[in-house]
Amino acid sequence: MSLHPFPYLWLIPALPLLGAIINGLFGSRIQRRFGETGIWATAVLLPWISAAIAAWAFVTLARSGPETALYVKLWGWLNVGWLDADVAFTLDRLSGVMCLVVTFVGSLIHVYSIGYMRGDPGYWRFFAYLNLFMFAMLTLVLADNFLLMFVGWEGVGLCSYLLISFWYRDKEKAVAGMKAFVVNRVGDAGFVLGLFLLFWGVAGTWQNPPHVQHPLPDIILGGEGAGATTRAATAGTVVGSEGHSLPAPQRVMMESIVSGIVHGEGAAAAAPLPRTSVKFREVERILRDPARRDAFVSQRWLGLSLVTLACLFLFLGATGKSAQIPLYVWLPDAMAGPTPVSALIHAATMVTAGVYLVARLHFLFALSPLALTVVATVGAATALFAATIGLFQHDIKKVLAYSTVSQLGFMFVAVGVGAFWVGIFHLVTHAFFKACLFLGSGSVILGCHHEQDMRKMGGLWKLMPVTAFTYLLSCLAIAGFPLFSGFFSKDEILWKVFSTGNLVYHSGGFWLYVIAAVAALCTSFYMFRSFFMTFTGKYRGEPHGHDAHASSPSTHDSGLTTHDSPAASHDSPHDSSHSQPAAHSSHLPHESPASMTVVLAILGALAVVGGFLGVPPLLGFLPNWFEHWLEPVFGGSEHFVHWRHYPHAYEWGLMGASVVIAFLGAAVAWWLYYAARSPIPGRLMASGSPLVRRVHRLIYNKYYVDEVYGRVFVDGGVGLSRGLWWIDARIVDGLVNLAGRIGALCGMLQGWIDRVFVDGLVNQVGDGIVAGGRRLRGTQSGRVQTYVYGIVAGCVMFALLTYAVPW
Amino acid sequence: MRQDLVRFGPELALSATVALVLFADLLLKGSGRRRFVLHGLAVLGVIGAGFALLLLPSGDRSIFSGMLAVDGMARFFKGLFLVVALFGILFGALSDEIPEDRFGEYLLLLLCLTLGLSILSAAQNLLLIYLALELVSLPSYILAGFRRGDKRSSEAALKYVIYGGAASGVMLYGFSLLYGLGGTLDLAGVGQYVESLASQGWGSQLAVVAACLFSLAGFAYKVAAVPFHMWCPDVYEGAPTPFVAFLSVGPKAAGLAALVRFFLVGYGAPTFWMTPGEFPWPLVLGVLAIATMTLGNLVAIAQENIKRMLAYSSIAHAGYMLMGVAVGTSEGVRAVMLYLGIYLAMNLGAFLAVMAVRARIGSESISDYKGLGTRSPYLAALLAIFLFSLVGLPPLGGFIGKFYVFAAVLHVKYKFFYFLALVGVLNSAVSLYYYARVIKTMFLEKPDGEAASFTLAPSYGALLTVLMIPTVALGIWWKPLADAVAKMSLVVR
Amino acid sequence: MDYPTNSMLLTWIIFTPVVGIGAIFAVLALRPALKLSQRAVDQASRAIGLAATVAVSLLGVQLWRAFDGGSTSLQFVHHTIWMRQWNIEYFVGVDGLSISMVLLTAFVFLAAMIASVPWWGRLDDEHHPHFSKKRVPGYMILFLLLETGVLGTFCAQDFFLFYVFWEVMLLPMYFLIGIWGAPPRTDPDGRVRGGPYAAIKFFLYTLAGSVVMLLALIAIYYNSGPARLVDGSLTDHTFNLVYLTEMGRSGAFDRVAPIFGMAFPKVIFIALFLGFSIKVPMFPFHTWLPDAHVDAPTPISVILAGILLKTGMYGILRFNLQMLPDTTWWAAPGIALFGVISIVYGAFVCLAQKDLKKLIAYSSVSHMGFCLLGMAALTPQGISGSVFQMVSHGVISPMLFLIAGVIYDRAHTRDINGFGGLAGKLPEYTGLTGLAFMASLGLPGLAGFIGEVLVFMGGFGASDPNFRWFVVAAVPAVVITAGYYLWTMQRMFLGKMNDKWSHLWDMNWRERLTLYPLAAATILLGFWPAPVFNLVNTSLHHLVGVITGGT
Amino acid sequence: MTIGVPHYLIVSGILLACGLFTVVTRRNAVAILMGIELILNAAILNLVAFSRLVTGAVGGQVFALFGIVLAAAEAVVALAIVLQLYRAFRSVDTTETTELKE
Repeated sequence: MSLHPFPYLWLIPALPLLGAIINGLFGSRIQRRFGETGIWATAVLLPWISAAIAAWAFVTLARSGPETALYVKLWGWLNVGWLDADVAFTLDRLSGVMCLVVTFVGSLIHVYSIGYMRGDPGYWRFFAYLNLFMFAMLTLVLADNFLLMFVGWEGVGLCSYLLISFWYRDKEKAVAGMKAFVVNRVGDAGFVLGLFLLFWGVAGTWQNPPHVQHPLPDIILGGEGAGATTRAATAGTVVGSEGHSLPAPQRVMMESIVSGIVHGEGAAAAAPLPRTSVKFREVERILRDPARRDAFVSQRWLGLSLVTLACLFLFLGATGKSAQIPLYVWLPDAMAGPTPVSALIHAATMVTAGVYLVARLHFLFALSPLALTVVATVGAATALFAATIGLFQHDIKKVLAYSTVSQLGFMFVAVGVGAFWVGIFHLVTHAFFKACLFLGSGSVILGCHHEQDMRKMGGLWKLMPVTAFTYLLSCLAIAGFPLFSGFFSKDEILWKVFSTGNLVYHSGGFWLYVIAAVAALCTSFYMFRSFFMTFTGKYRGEPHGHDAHASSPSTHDSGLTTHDSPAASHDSPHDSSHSQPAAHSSHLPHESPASMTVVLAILGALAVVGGFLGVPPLLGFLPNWFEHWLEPVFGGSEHFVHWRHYPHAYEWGLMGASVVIAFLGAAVAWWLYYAARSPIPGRLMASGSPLVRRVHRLIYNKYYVDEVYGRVFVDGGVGLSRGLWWIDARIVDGLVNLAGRIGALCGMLQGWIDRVFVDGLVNQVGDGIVAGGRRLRGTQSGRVQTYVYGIVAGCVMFALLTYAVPW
Repeated sequence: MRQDLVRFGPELALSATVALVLFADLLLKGSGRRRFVLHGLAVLGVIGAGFALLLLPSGDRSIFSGMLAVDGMARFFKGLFLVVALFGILFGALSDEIPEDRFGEYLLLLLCLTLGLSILSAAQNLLLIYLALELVSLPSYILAGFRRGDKRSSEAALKYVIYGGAASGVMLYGFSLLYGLGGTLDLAGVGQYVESLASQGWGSQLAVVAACLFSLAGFAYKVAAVPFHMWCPDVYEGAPTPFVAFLSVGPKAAGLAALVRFFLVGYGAPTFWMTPGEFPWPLVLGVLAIATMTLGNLVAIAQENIKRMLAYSSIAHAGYMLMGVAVGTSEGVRAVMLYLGIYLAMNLGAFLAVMAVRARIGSESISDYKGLGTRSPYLAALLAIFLFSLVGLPPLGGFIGKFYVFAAVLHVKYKFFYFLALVGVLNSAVSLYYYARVIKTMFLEKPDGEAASFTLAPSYGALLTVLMIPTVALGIWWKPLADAVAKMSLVVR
Repeated sequence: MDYPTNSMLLTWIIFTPVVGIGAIFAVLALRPALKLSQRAVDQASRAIGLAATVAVSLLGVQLWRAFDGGSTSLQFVHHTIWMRQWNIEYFVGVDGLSISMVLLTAFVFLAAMIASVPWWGRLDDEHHPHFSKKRVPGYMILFLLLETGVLGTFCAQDFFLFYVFWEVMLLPMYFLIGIWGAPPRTDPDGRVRGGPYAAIKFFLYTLAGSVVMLLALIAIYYNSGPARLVDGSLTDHTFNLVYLTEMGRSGAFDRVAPIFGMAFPKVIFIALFLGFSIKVPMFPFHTWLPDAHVDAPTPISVILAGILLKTGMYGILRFNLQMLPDTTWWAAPGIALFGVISIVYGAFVCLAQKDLKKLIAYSSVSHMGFCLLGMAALTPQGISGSVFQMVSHGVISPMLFLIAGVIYDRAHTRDINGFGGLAGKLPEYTGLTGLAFMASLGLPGLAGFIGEVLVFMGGFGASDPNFRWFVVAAVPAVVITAGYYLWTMQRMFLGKMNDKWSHLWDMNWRERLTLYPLAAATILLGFWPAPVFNLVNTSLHHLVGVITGGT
Repeated sequence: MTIGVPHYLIVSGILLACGLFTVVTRRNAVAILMGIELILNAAILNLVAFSRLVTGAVGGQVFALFGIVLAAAEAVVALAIVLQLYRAFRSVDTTETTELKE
């Protein structure tokens, strides 16, 4: 892997950041001055520019040979001891793909938002957040080391928090955002732990850690970590975080790297291995070296191989970000955010970060079959689990949310069995059709005056044709109808699962395949269910009018100064009773503005053709560009993952099976929900059969997982905190005060004794003279001393008599 | 003999002053200039004594056939007493607790007291020690009960005289035994006798030990150490403040000086160690110190009357200083002397501030100090400085004193002394609590009812400032005092 | 000892506030003569205070510019004899560790000073007079005295001098909390709390620690070997930290007879650590902190959290680590354990708080725990993380307390549950609060993150495998931290607007002046920590070398 | 038998004990003063006895004389104070004195 300097790389994340800063600091003023145009002019333009730069970089990368990566280092960040994190970006073939998807889909959704958010007083805020998200996501993708990736990793979490609780006036939405962030934080904790394990594990010092961070004696060190390490060798050290503050050896090393960069291949490849690193490519290089790899793998902690542990912790991070079991709970709630957000963050880009992470670390996961098995299993389980929940949801966005969780599960299955490129492939296609679906739903919701319940929709086919058509295309794609993008990716996943030889348990591939297939069936069913319920039959929603808004509490104090949605109680911006009177003239749903439909069209088209990037060789009417493109990236891990080899018949058979699955699901949905003609669903609901009801309630309530989590973790944590607080206030602090009080008490006691004894004496004197007689008054307290003194005197006298007899 | 008289100069000067004041008091009865003249005479007398002290021929020697020592330590303490006496006179002049017509009487007693102190600090002979002690005690009794008709004052005096009498009686008994055992009244002689016993294990010394314990009573009483402290709070509360201020420094210092001479010179320093066969005097004195400072600090917390509080605080400080004696090294003695030098400034300052407050708001209960910080910022600030210095916070003088004492204690690298030092520092931390209580009342609490702000009388202001300067300055630049102490301290054998 | 001696710069920095004090006294003295009105005197002393603080900052900038981050030796040394009898010297100088703290001090004190003048913006109503309008001259005098104490503590290279400055910090703090803090109040459970209580608690607690330190100081002195005063004269004992460090490292104290059966270095280590860890504050000794923070006026909380806690950590690094490396290895696991307890315990207790300031106070306990953990790890990452955490916490916690002050000045309450929906009314304030919270919960890209991740990483790599467990135990606290900050955010700013607060107004310039610089520093250090590392690295490198070389 | 030091010591010891006991037990000031006198006398007895039988020098006897004088002086002062206190107390009614007792 040779580094190719590309000085403009940093602009890709930087431009959206610029937009975020502009709108974040001056947005409210701009909006007051120039209106919404002033906002989106910058906010939409900048992502497009970075998309363009991304394309340019992509082309450059494609030109410069398979084994290269574009690289730019901005400045040293954390170079301490062996730690060598810079603010530097790398664009290799994998991150190139991600980068394109993110910038392109992201920019499209920006465009979509122009129309969608119209009339919202928080317009500037929305776009500022959106741009900030772009920045974070691109940092995540382009980062050349773990720590910088972590910046993006938590950055996207922050943005999703900000955007989910965008209409903060509504407590539910605020809480949903909080939930998303905290659950993500759990994953992030896993991420950092995994990172530490990896870092020190790679260093090979796990079993007997060093006092001083010596370099390995037998390895000549190199890379930027090396300067650190050579200095560490001198005195175990903290190394400057900036080029010019670094000592000579390190500077030399940097120059060598630079030269390596400049004349490509040779020099850099010759660069000796660092002791350890947080740079992806450095770690990969180290693990390519057999000796170092064995040194790493042979280390164990808690009875597990270190590599497995590291993978599992990192995967925990991935589950948090990508909403897998056990940390998926935040994603459905995240639908509280505006629909473009759901499309961009919670469907297309952010939630795929976990998949990207696993793919990015293929060289690591490939070393641990156990970890891979866990990934695949969790993925499959999630896929089925979420799909079943999706079956009975009535909220159109909830359906899409669970379908997203399920699809992410598919991706994890793919990377879990070692078919990394397939996972990424599905990631890409999914980005297209799921974004399209979400945006379509958003268009529907906007059309139906913030109605999300599919039972109150229907018959929108005629009213909003573009939306309906693109939605249909995407449904076909996600259901995996032949020649639609989803078909290629999902079918490839199923085939890879079936033929994997990589799982630790016997014939696991088959069972995972079954699970995945069932999940696919469910997918096809509920997607078409949602389509039929929404677009076929006749419109079931009651006419909407101002009453709907009069009922919304926050419309009362919606001056432009208060930066929240006038219609906060609905998931949608105020449907612009100010800006679009047309919307209210007719109470029937209406097609959305062009800025939205165009985007829908584009994404719909991509959802159709996207699959041709990766046509399986079996069909072979097109070369499998996608696999070839990523081959250089994942090639390194090829010989760690094993495949069972089956004759083509199997592959044909499976392909046929998945086609059947797709049609079957769609057919059942058609039968049950087309135009709401069939009475069966209603009857089923009505049927008193306890089994049906119980199952339905269980699934409809998402298996009560939220409730359980709430009880165990939230209530548990709060309870614990209360207990500790009590201890702190009463015991820890109490002891301090107690000590003080005891001291004061002793003082008082002593003073009292003094006074009573002394005053007793004088009072008695007074008595003795004035009112003679009453002798014994108040002498009790005196008695004690009396005896003491008497005893002392006696002892002394006795001693005297005994010893003083030398005469 | 002439030489001896020359070296007895300061005392002679004081005696002369006493006589002059007595006569002047009688002659000028009814005259308007009486107060002024007496005042002048007394001040001049003390200053004269000071000059006599400075003019003493250098070199240590003992006079009157070895009865009185004229060594560095004696010089230092005499100087100390003269300063205290000077302030005592000035305080008396300021205070309204000393009636106009009895001012002479006050001066007379004060000067006698000073004379006694200076002899006590130099006496090397049991008889002389006893005489000096009584010469200190008798005027003290009278001064304690100086305010006729005032019940508290009379009570105080009675307690004082009773405890004093008992204590000095017991001490006399101890002396008599020492005399019998050693066959001489000379401290050095006694010391030699004890050393001669040293070889035979301390069982054989028990008589001596008992005798010394008896004698200790007298000194402990003067120092106001536990268990002979009980007179202290009542006397401080009852007696007129100027005298109390004097009492809180002078007799304490003299008592310590006598103690040092008695044990370190008389009893004999080399035999002072806790080697087997020796009686553990450091332990005894150390325990005495611990008990004294702990009791003083703890009880002070509970006090409502500021003079009573200062009384217990002075007990606690006696405890700190006793630590210095307990280690029984010349370093310890130096530490005690330096401590006394600083203690003089800060303690007198505190009492003067109390007087000033009393003069204005006519109360000595801490609760009446509320809002003093706003009513008279300067006075409150000065009092705060004195109190913080008593706590021992740098950069104030008190810290240096404590530092020297603890340093002396720790320098003797012995287990018990580590413990002693620990108790000492913890005590000084505790002491913060009650000193800070006064400060809190002054600054942090609103005066209840109307609280007119008042201006400090210039005389008070000036005198307070005079005392504040060394309190602060010695914390930052204590070299002069340290050098003086180093030069004058006696070298423990 | 090789360093260019006798530069007056540090002396100027340390004593410039004292000059200010003199000026204020002069104003007070001249007041009757010039017939100055109370208001004139107040304004004058405010101006003087501000001028002095600004002057210190400017000198600090000069110091920064002239400082050579590449050398391990002391710089800007001013070195003369103070008390020959005790070999006490006036010896000030800075290495990387000191200078980072000195600059932080100058910065934070400037912010605090701005926050304590009632200029540039409305800050109260007639019913609730602002503390900054009360006894102004006294406030300014004590404030400046405090600054001198802190700066001296960070610069002193003579143990005795250090101790004096260390104690000088206490006294003004007592009054600043007691007089200008919250008035006494009685809690529901009948306990009397408030400024005076908090002040004396702080005072006693810290003094109890530092008197034990005094004993250690004396003991160290008497067991120190021969050394030279600055004039070259030979002495048998010394307070000079440079010598003492060398002696400690060369094991000179190991030869001393044990005390109470415990090796001498361990005894003094514990004694010193006790004094410092109370200031940090470490878990069992932290209870003075919430009271002091809650009842102190805003700027004093700022200083308390931003600077005074750092003096404790500074002491531990400067004395325990630097002077007694071997003993540090012995004590490290214990320290780390207490650090972890502080982290987790503090975080959990935060979750239960209803008072904004108390929450922030406990979060300080939690975050200073990171410093202890990282320091105890004794790895390059750990120690530089610990120091960076000091700096970042020194920037973030002042922000938090200023934020608490902003809302308190307006609403006169800090009850988190009492607010709600403020975001609509105070957008700018909300944004800054969000930033501060995010920084404090260690969001990557902000200052708080770097310290934490370095500490964790260092802890994981520590030579003692138990540290892994410490880290594993501490990491979940990160989640809790996110939990309580976001929950607070939601309770105060999100949700329905509470009409009770419709009269509130957004930030004024005075608050902007204090908050924006801190915010900028937070972001800058998050992405570009180089400035700090360039200062501290070389000397920390030296320190780590000593420690790791120590065994 | 000849009267030796031990006998004197025993007598003086007894005197001392009686004196101490009186001082701490008796509540009447005058009685206490008597106790003090007993203590002093014990000491004086010792001094005389020792100077006669042990040292043979006059120092002890001189001391004794001084002791006697000072004892007298002390008694005078003490009694004066008692009288003063008496006045002070007589000027107040008994209820107040009873209050003082708690």
